[in-house]
Amino acid sequence: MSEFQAFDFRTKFGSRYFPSPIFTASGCAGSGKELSQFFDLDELGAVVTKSISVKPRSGRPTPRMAETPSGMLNSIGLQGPGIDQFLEIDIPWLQSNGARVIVSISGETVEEYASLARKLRGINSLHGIEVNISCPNVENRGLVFACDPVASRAVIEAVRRNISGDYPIIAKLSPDVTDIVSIANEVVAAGADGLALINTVLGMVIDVDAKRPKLAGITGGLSGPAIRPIAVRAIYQVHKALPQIPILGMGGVTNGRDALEMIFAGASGVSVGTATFGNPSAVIKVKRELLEGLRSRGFNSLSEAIGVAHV
Amino acid sequence: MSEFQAFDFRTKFGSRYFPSPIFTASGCAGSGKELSQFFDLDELGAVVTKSISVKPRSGRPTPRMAETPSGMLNSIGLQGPGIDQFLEIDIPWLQSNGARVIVSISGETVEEYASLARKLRGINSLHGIEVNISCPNVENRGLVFACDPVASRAVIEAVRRNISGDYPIIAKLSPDVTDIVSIANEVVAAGADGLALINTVLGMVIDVDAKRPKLAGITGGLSGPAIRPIAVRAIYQVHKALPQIPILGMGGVTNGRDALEMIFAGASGVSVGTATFGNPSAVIKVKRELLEGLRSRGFNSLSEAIGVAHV
Amino acid sequence: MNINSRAIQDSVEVLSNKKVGAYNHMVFAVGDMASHAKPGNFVAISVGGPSSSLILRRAFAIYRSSNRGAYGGTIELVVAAHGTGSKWLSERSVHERVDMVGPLGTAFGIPTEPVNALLVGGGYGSAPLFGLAEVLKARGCRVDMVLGASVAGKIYAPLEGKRSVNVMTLTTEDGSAGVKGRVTDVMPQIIERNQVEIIYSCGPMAMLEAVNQVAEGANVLHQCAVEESMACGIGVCMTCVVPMRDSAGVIKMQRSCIEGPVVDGSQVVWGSERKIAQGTWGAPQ
Amino acid sequence: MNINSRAIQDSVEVLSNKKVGAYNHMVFAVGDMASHAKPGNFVAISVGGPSSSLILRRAFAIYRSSNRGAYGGTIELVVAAHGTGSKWLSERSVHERVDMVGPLGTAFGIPTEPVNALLVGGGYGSAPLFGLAEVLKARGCRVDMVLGASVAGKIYAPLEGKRSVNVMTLTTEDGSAGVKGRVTDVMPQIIERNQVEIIYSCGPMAMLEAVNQVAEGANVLHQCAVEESMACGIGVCMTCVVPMRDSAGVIKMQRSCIEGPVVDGSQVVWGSERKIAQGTWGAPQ
Ligand SMILES: Cc1cc2nc3c(=O)[nH]c(=O)nc-3n(C[C@H](O)[C@H](O)[C@H](O)COP(=O)(O)OP(=O)(O)OC[C@H]3O[C@@H](n4cnc5c(N)ncnc54)[C@H](O)[C@@H]3O)c2cc1C
Ligand SMILES: Cc1cc2nc3c(=O)[nH]c(=O)nc-3n(C[C@H](O)[C@H](O)[C@H](O)COP(=O)(O)OP(=O)(O)OC[C@H]3O[C@@H](n4cnc5c(N)ncnc54)[C@H](O)[C@@H]3O)c2cc1C
Ligand SMILES: Cc1cc2nc3c(=O)[nH]c(=O)nc-3n(C[C@H](O)[C@H](O)[C@H](O)COP(=O)(O)O)c2cc1C
Ligand SMILES: Cc1cc2nc3c(=O)[nH]c(=O)nc-3n(C[C@H](O)[C@H](O)[C@H](O)COP(=O)(O)O)c2cc1C
Ligand code: FES
Ligand code: FES
Repeated sequence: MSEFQAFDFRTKFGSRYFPSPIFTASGCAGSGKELSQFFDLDELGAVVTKSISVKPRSGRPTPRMAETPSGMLNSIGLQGPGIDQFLEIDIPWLQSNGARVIVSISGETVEEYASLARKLRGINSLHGIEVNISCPNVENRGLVFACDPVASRAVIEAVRRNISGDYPIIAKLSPDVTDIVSIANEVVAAGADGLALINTVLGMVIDVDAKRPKLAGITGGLSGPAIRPIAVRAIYQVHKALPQIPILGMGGVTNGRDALEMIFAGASGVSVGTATFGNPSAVIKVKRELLEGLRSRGFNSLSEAIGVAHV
Repeated sequence: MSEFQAFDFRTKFGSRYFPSPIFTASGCAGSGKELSQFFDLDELGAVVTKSISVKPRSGRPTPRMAETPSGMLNSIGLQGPGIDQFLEIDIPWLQSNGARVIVSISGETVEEYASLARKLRGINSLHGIEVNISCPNVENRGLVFACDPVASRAVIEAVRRNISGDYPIIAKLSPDVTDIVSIANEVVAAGADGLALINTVLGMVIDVDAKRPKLAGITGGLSGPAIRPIAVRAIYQVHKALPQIPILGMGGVTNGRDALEMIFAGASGVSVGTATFGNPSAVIKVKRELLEGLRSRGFNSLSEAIGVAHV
Repeated sequence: MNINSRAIQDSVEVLSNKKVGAYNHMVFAVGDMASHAKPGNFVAISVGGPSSSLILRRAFAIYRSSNRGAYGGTIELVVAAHGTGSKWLSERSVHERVDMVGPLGTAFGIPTEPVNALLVGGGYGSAPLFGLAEVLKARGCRVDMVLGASVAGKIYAPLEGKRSVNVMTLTTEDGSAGVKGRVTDVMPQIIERNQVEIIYSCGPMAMLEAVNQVAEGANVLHQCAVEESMACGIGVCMTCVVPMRDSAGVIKMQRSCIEGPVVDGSQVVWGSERKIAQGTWGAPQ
Repeated sequence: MNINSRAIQDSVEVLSNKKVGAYNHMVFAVGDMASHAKPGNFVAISVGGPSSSLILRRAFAIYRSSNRGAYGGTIELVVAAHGTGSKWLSERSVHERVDMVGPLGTAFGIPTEPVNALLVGGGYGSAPLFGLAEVLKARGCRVDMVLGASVAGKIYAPLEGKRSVNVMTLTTEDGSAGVKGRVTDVMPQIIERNQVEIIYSCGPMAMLEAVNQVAEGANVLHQCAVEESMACGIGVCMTCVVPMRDSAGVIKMQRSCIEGPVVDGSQVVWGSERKIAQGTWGAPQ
């Protein structure tokens, strides 16, 4: 293994190339500023922003988090300033600091997703949209979009219709479904260029002293190493069914070995979320160790390694 | 808290009472003999046997397990001697050693479940049947029964039809579904007296050196503390929807605090599985610590504590 | 915006670990990290070792920091063994290393003129107040201190810390040390007698809220270090929020790790745990 | 059935921990647990400390055990720092305690008459063979030993262990110690020269399979200690199975933790990792 041998670390989602496959995970990198104290943002393949809504959101009351064995629950509730302030302040800051940006969007109705897409349509310097469909659909008894193939499809169709054809759309799926492959099929048919797998797993912790749910929001999303086997399984299943669709893998990635696992299972890129909370420079560590891991196994490019665990 | 004050630790599933609410989990206590070296089996509320099939099963090839962060994957594949040898050897041994026995059954067709129920019908000394419906349905493209409300219902109906009316039936559900409450509703409507929540979560580990799935069976069931937040959530959701149906909670219970969490979420009993692998006397530890935990919080009986976290 | 611009992540050595009452006083060789630490800042430490199931850092207020000395920069903490993670930390031996990020968060604001200050601490909440007392004293302030706890052993008030304090008053709920009662029982007198112009506080949220009431009643400025559960400590996760009124009076959920922990007590919307305060920006309709 | 009827779970103290080549030789004060330990048995140890994310025990063959001595019963292990858990174990200091269950599993069968025995070990697989050699020697057997590894540092062959061995032969794949090659390269000669009547082996599965071929070729009995991934070590999980022919010739998946680790080499269905051997009882149709 020569240090000097060129390694092609690039990856591609839709029409966009990224110099490396390690991204932040939505909601786990603040506005980008906070991490830029620890490393340069252009070292990342891309920054995936926290999911932004049409209007400002206060998010949920506290407590918003509970640590669990090798994981954590969160119920942030998509706190954020709304798309207008976000486009005015956050995006320009990120881009002027060298970050490639994928904007994550979230809505409560199909029309909200459509309107977010329209707001983003003009900004060609973005590297893509990640559509977070793990949100309650107010028009259907609060049933999460991502749990319903019809609603999932409707959201992605609406986003595709309202944005130019070559704008990369990555649909982010929930693992809390009976059959993730069928949801994947729907959103790809509706125009998604890529899939982000997985969002958090619905969980809960009881405070045994207060005798009530620990989180004010009662349930929360489980993330971190605890869910990695679930994420790897989802990536493997979906890559098997849709080998040509690039997958952004995530769920408990903490080091290069974990990223390798996802790449071998079929991911074209890997997002690092919760690991950043334990280690501010986790994303850089994962990137460095993944590169080493691929080289030491004789790969010359990332693309050669994608999905090699399939038999 | 007086050491001497009587505490009513009993629990009930269907028509049967159990002196304490801590059971083993199916597939995690061998034949019972192996654990009897470490404690007396009558200290347990009940022994839940490994799932038994109509015919002998070799189970899956090795490797059958992979440790994961705060959890493990297994793909045993229901290795066992088949119901006849089981009834001849295992059950008599357990009963002669003071164990209350709940027999877990598994099948590949609805008719197999029915035939297992017929075999058990005569044995009135049993304390119940746990119906493991997390098995592939060979009559429906291998789709797991527990993932399909119609098939789940058919299995429980078949078991109920083939066994006496007061024989406690506990239906064991999979968390790998979009809506666990709807499955719970179906199996209760079909005649289940109680629900066991949860079976393992489908997961996978890639061996990054061999570049293939670690398990010979490719995917496996995730168990242990990692999945506890998922189990607590499932118990809470189902108890909210069906407060009168007793729940046998399980998934990552390692100590008394974890058992309290499940009881407060709505469980009437708690099974200890994977924790036994790390600590042969885990079941006894959980029982002792649960009792202490309930007493120190001012409860006089188990039943007072069930579901208190509901607001 | 100036976000933790001095924060460093480093593997730091335990120089000393001594049991003091209910707490462990721990000293770490932190090199440069000490240079920019100010009273009120905190550090975040990884706990549980290499194969830990505890994936989040634990936050500890900086008790003292020093740039010089035999070991270069040092940071001192006062650690209560509360749960698994802090217990693990309190059991570290001399020469072991822990992974630390710091200094983090906002610091206590220091008045430009000499003023009469009252420092109020609950339990290990006294920790950051001694460094603050030194700075205030150096600026010519009068510094009074009230420390409270449930029992005597839970008051952290080392001798060397008292040097910069004019009068120290202790309260315990069981009367085992000082005045029987709570900090807020003795505050009004002290405020009046010493013409206190600013109150600094650190301790449990319920205490801070009570202190804030006294401060508002007496019309005295109040800076407090809040304590919310933190997943990241560096501003990226949004778990640690506290509802605060901004200058325009709008209530926003502010991150206590980065817009805090030291905040203006009058801006906090107190008592809003487990609910969204009415009128909060972006509250669900 | 006699299932681990002597097994005890206990918190045991590390008495000594010394680096020997690629391994750590560790001694534990285990009290009664030592009384029933026989060559071939193993122990299962919890790893990673109180907040460990490693939930399963790690298995280690008993290198030596003793009932008497200054510290009461002791058990000695030879630990290779392979992954996170064994590395953690190898880093324990004297006086630390670990949670141990043992003795577990089957032991090597001891012939009732004096015989010529050949003991074959790979890497740390030599560990249980020295205790076995002592027992065999005491029964008047001739004991030859072949130890192999990839490199010299991975051969564990302490001086005191050799006392009971007539002739010790080493093989390394790189030739850095003893004969360049594998254990199976030197076995046939030794078997012939010394009229070996029984072979005992312990090491990686691939080596055991090769040893078994030599044994079958020479028509010599072969007992081997197999090594499968174990979740529980006490027979309750069914993860550690190895396909074995029973007396009626039926292939069954047998638990290597309880029906093993020591098994009759001729009964093992070799090379059946990742597949169910044809004809296995209850195999999927
Ligand atoms: C800004 C700040 C300064 C602090 N300064 C000190 C100090 O100087 N000395 C000291 O002993 N403690 C201090 N604490 C509290 C300390 O962080 C907690 O006691 C510790 O995190 C508990 O971890 P654990 O694993 O022992 O407990 P567990 O209860 O097992 O922790 C579980 C989770 O909840 C979080 N958590 C639990 N209690 C608290 C708490 N009170 N505050 C914040 N998060 C909590 C933990 O970080 C962890 O993520 C401070 C907290 C904050 C936010
Ligand atoms: C009967 C028996 C006797 C053994 N005797 C010794 C001995 O004397 N000295 C010694 O150094 N090692 C011995 N081993 C191997 C030792 O158990 C493993 O090296 C150790 O479990 C690896 O754990 P880890 O956390 O370091 O590695 P990891 O690879 O991180 O372990 C992950 C999981 O896989 C299992 N695992 C990994 N490798 C093995 C293996 N080779 N065998 C069984 N399980 C494995 C672990 O138990 C754990 O559950 C023995 C194993 C068995 C089954
Ligand atoms: C605190 C927190 C906030 C999150 N916010 C979002 C979000 O706004 N949008 C989204 O799509 N996913 C969100 N996620 C999910 C992550 O992007 C990621 O899918 C998940 O946490 C699994 O990855 P991890 O284990 O690396 O964190 C959030 C996760 C956490 C822990
Ligand atoms: C090795 C192993 C074997 C299992 N076998 C069965 C089984 O035969 N039938 C069944 O219903 N569940 C089986 N389970 C699932 C457990 O009964 C339990 O539902 C699950 O492991 C969650 O509990 P735990 O985290 O305490 O182990 C098995 C689990 C493990 C780890
Ligand atoms: S702790 Fe993460 S934002 Fe404050
Ligand atoms: S390791 Fe569990 S049965 Fe052998």
